[in-house]
Amino acid sequence: MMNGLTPELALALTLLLPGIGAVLIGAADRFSVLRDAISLLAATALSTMVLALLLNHLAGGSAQIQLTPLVQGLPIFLLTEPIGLVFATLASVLWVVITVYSIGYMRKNDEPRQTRFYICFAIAMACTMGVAFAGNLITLFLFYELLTLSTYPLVVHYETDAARHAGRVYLGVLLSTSILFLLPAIIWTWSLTGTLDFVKGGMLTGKIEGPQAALLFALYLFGTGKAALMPFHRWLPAAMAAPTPVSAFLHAVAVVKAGVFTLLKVGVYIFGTSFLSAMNVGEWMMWVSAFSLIAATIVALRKDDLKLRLAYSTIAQLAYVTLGVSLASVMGMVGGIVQLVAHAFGKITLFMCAGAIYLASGKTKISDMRGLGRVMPFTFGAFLLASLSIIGVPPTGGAWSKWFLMIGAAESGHLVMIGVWILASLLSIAYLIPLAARGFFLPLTGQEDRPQPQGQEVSLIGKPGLQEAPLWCVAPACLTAALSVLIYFAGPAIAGFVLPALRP
Amino acid sequence: MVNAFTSSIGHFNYWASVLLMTSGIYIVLSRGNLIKKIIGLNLFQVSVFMLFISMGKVTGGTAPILTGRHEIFSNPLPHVLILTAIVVGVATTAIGLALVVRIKYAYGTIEEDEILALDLAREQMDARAQ
Amino acid sequence: MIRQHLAILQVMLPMLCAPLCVFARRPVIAWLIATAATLFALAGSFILFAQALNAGVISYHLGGWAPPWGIEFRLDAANSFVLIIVSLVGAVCMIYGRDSIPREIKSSDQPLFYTMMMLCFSGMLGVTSTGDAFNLFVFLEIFSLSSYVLVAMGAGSDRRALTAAFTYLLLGTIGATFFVIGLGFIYVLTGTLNMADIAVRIAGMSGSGTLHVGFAFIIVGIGLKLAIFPLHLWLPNAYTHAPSVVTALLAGTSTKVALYALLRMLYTVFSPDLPFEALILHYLFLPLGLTAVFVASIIALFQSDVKRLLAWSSIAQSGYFLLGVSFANIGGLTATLVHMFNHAIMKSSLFLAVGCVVYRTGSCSVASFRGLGQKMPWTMSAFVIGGLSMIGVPATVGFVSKWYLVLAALERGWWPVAFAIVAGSLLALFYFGRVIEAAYLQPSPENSAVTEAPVSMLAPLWALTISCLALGINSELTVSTARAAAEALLAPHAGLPAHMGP
Amino acid sequence: MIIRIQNLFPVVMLSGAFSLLSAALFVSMDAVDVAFTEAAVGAGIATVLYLSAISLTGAIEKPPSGSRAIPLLVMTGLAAMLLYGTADMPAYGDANAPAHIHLMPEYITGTRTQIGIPNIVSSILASYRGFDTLGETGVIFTAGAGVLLLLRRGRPRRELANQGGNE
Repeated sequence: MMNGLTPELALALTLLLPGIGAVLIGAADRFSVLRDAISLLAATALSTMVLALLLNHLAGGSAQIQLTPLVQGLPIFLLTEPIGLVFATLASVLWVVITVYSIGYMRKNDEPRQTRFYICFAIAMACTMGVAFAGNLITLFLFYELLTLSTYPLVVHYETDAARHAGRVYLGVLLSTSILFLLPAIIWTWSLTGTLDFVKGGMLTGKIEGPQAALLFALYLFGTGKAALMPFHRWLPAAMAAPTPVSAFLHAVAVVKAGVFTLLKVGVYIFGTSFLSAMNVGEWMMWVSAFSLIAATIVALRKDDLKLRLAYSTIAQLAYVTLGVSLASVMGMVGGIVQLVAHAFGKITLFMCAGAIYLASGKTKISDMRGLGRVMPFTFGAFLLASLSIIGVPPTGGAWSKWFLMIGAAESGHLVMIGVWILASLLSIAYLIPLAARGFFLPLTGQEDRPQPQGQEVSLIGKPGLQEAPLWCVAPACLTAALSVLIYFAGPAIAGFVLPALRP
Repeated sequence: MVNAFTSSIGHFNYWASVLLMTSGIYIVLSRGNLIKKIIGLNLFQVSVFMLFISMGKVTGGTAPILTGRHEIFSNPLPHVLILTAIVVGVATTAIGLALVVRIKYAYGTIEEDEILALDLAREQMDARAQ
Repeated sequence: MIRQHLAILQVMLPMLCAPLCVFARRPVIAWLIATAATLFALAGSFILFAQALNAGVISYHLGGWAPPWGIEFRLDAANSFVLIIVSLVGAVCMIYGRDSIPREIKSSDQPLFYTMMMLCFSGMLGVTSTGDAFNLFVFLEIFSLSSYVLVAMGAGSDRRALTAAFTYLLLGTIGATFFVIGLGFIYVLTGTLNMADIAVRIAGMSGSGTLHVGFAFIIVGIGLKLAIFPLHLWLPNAYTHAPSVVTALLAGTSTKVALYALLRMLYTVFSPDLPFEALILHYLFLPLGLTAVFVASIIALFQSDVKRLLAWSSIAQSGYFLLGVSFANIGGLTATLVHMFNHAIMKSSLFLAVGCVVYRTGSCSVASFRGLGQKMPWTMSAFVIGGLSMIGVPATVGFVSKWYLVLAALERGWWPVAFAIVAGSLLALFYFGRVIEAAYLQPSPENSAVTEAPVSMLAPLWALTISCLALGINSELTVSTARAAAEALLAPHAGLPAHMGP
Repeated sequence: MIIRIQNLFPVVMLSGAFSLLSAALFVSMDAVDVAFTEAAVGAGIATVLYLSAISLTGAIEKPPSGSRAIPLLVMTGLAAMLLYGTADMPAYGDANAPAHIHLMPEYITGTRTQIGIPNIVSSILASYRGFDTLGETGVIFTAGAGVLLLLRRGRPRRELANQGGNE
């Protein structure tokens, strides 16, 4: 590693940098340019740190930090391991992107309370890093809860009645599930095994069996409310009351991803795939996930509000991962991890596009967006690419995740699930593609009473006839759309990177 | 039968104090007048003292004073405890009565139901004010 | 010399300071005396705890008369642990009181007010230290009488404090008298008043009616002071209408002292192996605890006054104590003691925060909290942290409590109870959520000129808040201490002189 | 009678009489010291306290309202429990009750040999359990200071939001 920067220091810095960033952002409250610059700087510095850790890991190194015991025998413990590194890299890179986008969006929209917004972003990022690098379950839980709390101010950003209601649902569902199910599950595991460290191959073998194991598994799955498994998904649509960058942040960078990441970690390191499949623990959770998948897809189809449709789409996409974990096969887990990455890039693009559309035209309803693609070709182009990735059409990242998941299903002999996935993918074509198609192929609604697009004067894409959102908003969306195509080529590499951790 | 009779004779002292105790508690719970409540409380305490003193009685014993003429004494320890308890009881009574006097000044009444009605009215006023 | 007599000095010094305060001409001097006494007691309790850990048991014979004939102060890890709680909260409240008390108490009344605080404080220390059951009653009365008066001092701003104090007096006296009745029954059976001696002599006895009834009366008597669920009627009004400092002190310490007395009786004097006691623990305490947690939390949801809300939350928390006790194993007892300490910290800090709000706004209705997030950022963030701790969010002491309670329930294999514990803590989310939402997400009423509370009040508040976080992140200290205390409680015959042995 | 009468004055007199009566009972149970104290404190001081409180608050009680079922229920429950508890107690005056044989002999001989005053009650009060007596003083002090604090604003006036301590 670079001289002076030991892996341990880098690991500590992944949590400290966003924290320091938050303090500095607060200090620079009066100077908005400086504040935004600090946000961007912190994000860049963090992703550099994570990349350094990734390189270090690829070179065969590792890092770990042990801090004070939270409760007796259970220290706060940070450690680098493949799945966490994948998640951390993903989140830190996307933080940069979303920060750029936020600066454009918040300035353009002249949002109130921007300083608080960036501070909460930074703190949430620190918590996300904590989740990613957690070396035991209690550390994971600690940062998981702090993440919920630090994103609450983001959800209630507008402080209206609707925002307050959304905040109540958000905090209510997330804290309830985690305290009611996840915490007992963790304490149960602790009382069974006497350790909560993430161990390769799991640690429950021989400690628990039969219906009890299934119950424990269900507690974990439902307890991770951030994974939005039905019926605990209500918080996700509710959180749409927040500004669009927040939605993108929740869906692609921090909250939702932390949820499925937790599930993957539990599946891989607490239960272990061999234990899961030997005990047939996930059997009925598989059906719950499948139900969640199909139901959310159908609900998404019926939503006219773009952000709500995307929210339900996320619920469905998360169910892919829960399903992958429940399958209890190595390839299912790999599929889940790749899905984590692919969906993040896809969904962040979709949300940024939704925000850009709103900025440029003030429109939120899908039925109003006819013909907009003609005046916003970049936005809609990015939207189309991202949609393809979510659906799983090659050559986009989504293709790999679906592929691995199907292999996983075949491996564990649950061929029905392949059918479920195919159905869900077909349905997702039905709810995503028409938007882009209408945007490009139908004429604009009522040319005569067309609202004077707000984006025109400030748009940096100066071509006449275009009414794009500011460059700061469009460029990140295009970038992530491009990246979600690039991931198609990186898919096998990611799989190869995490496989050693999964294979017993 | 005989056995039951003698045992009931043997416990009559306890029964008497139990009767007094319960009437004391009854006064506290059922009466609305605050002074009456305190009197009830006092009655309750005094009957407990009786219970204690009767526990200490030894048949044939005398007051626990070493005069040289007697060798059997009643148990002096309960006496000691009750001496302390009497003082504590009076202290409680004093504080209680002082509170009653303050309540009279503040509310103009020392009847429980009237005080409750006044408080209720006050609460409704507060609720309207918000 | 001082070290040798520390056990008694600890209690007597505040008591001797009480008359000194009467004669203090200026309130500040009374405050200085009182604060010095509490700080001394705080230092003393740490030293005593260290000594008790070293020696196992410190037995101080008052007047030189050997127990069980004379009265002894008997300090082991358990009660010196409680001493630390009491004197810590006492010291913090005293420092806080310098600015808070003048706002609520007339300056001519203040010297006597401090006298009462001192008496209350020394009464609690006495209850905790003594090894003699009747002596416990005497100190209990000193502490109770002074707390009735202290609660009544809230009458300066609301006359309802008087009726609250009166109800408290009636129920408190009935409780104390019940305790004496129970004590009488036990005395008839054992002929002794020394708690360790009673334990030895009861150990061989099996159920006679007298023993059962004596036990029941003692438990109900202490239960009234502890505000165990159906016996809690005095608590909400007393906490709501008392002056802020008094509420914080009582909420942080009085129920803890009563809880200590209960534990001492349950575990040391009687033993959980007695068949009737096991029955009571399982069939009475468990359901009562669960009912308390849920009913009181639900009532708290509907309160419009924040102090009253916190008071109901205290009743709910005493439900947790009962649950921990009812497990009747070392894990449960440790959990109870950990929670005792943690709850003292967090509940006092919450009441102190509310005190700051009262200081500035003159009201503690939820409505008066509107917009305070911006106006009183330090006070409100302390309140938020306290609230999060009550909910049991990790990195706060509340989480540590919940962790050990659930663990103890699982040790017993009581699944539904473990579940109920976390579900109950979740209710706290909803009642604190309401206040926090009002503070941060609602605009403050127009033309309100509220500013941040003075530093002299914020500093003690934040001292508690920081320890709430620090001990939540590293719980090694509290838990190992509590475990030592639990072991001391479960070893009734440890350190007894030969003539008192079993 | 104490329960029924609504004019508080005779009630106080009756309760004073009750105290005296109980003092007499104490004498018959060999507790002379207690009897003396009860007569002085219970019948004397307490009655004076009651009378002064009544003179300040008025002597007529309103007829009680509300249900009596609950108090009666509590009362019977309590009585039943106490009777159950006393049923197993040693009989009145039983010289072999554990209470009389465990520590008592030592107290008696101790008084004779170590203390040297004839009254055993006084000797225990002042020496063996001297600390209780100290505590008792504490209680009296608490009560005195408490009453002083509560009643120092002697004249009746309405106590409403009189904020502002440091005038």
